[in-house]
Amino acid sequence: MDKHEIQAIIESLLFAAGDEGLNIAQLANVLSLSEEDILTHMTDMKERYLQEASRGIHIVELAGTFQFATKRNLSSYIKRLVESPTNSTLSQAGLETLAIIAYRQPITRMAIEDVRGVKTDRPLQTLVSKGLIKEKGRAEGAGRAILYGTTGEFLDYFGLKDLSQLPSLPDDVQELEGDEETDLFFKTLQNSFTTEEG
Amino acid sequence: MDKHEIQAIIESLLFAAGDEGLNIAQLANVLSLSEEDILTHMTDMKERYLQEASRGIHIVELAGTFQFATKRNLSSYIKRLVESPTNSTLSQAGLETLAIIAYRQPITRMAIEDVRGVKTDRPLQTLVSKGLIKEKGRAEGAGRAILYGTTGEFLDYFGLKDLSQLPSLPDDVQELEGDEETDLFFKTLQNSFTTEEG
Amino acid sequence: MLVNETKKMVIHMEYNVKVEAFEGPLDLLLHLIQGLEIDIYDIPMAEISEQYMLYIRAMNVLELNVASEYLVMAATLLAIKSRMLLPKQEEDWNDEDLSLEEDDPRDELVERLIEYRKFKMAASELKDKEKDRGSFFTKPPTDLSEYESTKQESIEGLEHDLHDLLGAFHKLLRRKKLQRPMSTRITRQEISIDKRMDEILNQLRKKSGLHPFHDLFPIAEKPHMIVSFLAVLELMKRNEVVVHQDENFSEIMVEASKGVTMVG
Repeated sequence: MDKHEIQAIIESLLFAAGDEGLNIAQLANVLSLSEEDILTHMTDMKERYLQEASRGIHIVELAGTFQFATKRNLSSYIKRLVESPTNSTLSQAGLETLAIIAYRQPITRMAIEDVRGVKTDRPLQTLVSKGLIKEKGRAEGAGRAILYGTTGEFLDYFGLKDLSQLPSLPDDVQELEGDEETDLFFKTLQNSFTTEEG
Repeated sequence: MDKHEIQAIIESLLFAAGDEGLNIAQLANVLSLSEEDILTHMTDMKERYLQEASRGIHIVELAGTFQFATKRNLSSYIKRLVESPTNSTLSQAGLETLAIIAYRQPITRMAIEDVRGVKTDRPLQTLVSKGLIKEKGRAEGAGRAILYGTTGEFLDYFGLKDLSQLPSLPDDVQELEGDEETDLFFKTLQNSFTTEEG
Repeated sequence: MLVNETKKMVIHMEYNVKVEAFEGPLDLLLHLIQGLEIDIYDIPMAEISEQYMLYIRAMNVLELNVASEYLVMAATLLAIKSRMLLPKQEEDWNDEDLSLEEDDPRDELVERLIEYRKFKMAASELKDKEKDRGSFFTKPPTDLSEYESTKQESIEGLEHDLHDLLGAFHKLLRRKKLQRPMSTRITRQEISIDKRMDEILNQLRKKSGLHPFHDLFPIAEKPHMIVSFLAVLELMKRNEVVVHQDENFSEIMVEASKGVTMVG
């Protein structure tokens, strides 16, 4: 692999990782390169992204992970995008969060983030302030995390009589999720018996 | 704004929008440029990303929007970091039903069943719940049967920009690719009955 | 005969799965036509009917549920076959045209087969596209809520329908997630029954007396609940906890057994 190829791979990996970012070890692992090599490439790439005038994103390093972010000086355009009249919609993040809550309520922020794979504080805040979701109680246990659920406004907004009118999800979604849990259950069960007998 | 600056802004906007994508109108609006100008830049950028060896991402058109996506030839690297996707591929019945809807929309269940020669309730249900098709109105007449059509999710699912990108419907006789196993089955079957009767 | 029958059954069972792989009578007919290398525009009805009936018989032998569509088609095939055997109508004075012109009883069937075959091919092209779509990855939208002006506090002006909601959910499910050391995943996988047993015992001993059963399930995630449940069962078996219930459906109460030493 030449330098260009390696950096193209790194770019695609960082891109796909999104807000989660990747650390040196993960990159080294996927590329089968040493961490030193990766670090050299990262330094080179960081510099290159900063220098190139036609690039709107650059590499930032946060808590040991590298990720792409939009360049700070372009933030006024992002703001325009968010506020543009063509965008009189919830952000995709908001819509996703709302969908998860609608189908899986009551649900904690952590559980939502587990499904989405990204932080969800802000979309939650937005949805609460728009009155589409609200606190429906607290999860049991130490953290006593907030449980979110949809509101009456939510039903009005989507023209639903009640939650049972939500379109049904495909069977395999439920099956898959079920399987994972059942698998874990049986694994745990099996282990517990093995331990006992051993 | 010079060309580099504009393209940097577009890059940052597309990056931020992620798989939600942005259409020409949205980009033109945010940048206060004409749609023609945006189109010129997009063509230029698409080409540039493809050509540059050190780029791991490129611009794709999905469901009427521009989005960044990783380059196809790098997928093996990304798959090393990716969890197995949650949903399975569509069944043959689902694909056939979807093909009929895609090319003949809006279309009723009855009309689909006429083409397939079998009941199609279940595939339809699955496709609706997967968000690939939806009700597009009602047929005139007594039954007021539901008319089905494809969705934006359908385009995204198959990597299409719009419906015009569907491969043209094969209009005539080509040999369907043979299926050796089934052939073997019939030969065996035939022999077994011949033997029996002889 | 019996031996034959048994042998036949064995052969059939092996192909059982394949028998059910046809998408319907049209699919089956297309297969037969191709297998017999027949011209689709000039189908020998006797031959195709025979083959088709063979298939239906096989399904019966296998005691598979023959869908009614297959039987309807069988009847159609036989009807066409017999119509072709009928002596020619007398008013048709030109004998040579008969089998060629629009009176051919096979026309409608051929039309249906050709129409169905188009979509069968289209379906296989879609399948290729489905596969190709799996070879490139997009990213989730960046969370842009920080750019939203805070005064936007109503749902006025928003335009979504249920389909957007469902669409968002599907997009999410389809999104390939990178494996990452997400804290929740790790803690979830690391719960062992032994550890949970220790935790529960400590919890019960901290405050003597009865504890509500549901207090032992602090984390509302299934895996954690399952492990907790198994831990309680194990502790019961070892007589390290005692469980009380006053009556059916009343709250189950748990307490640590007295005079048992800490588990190592």
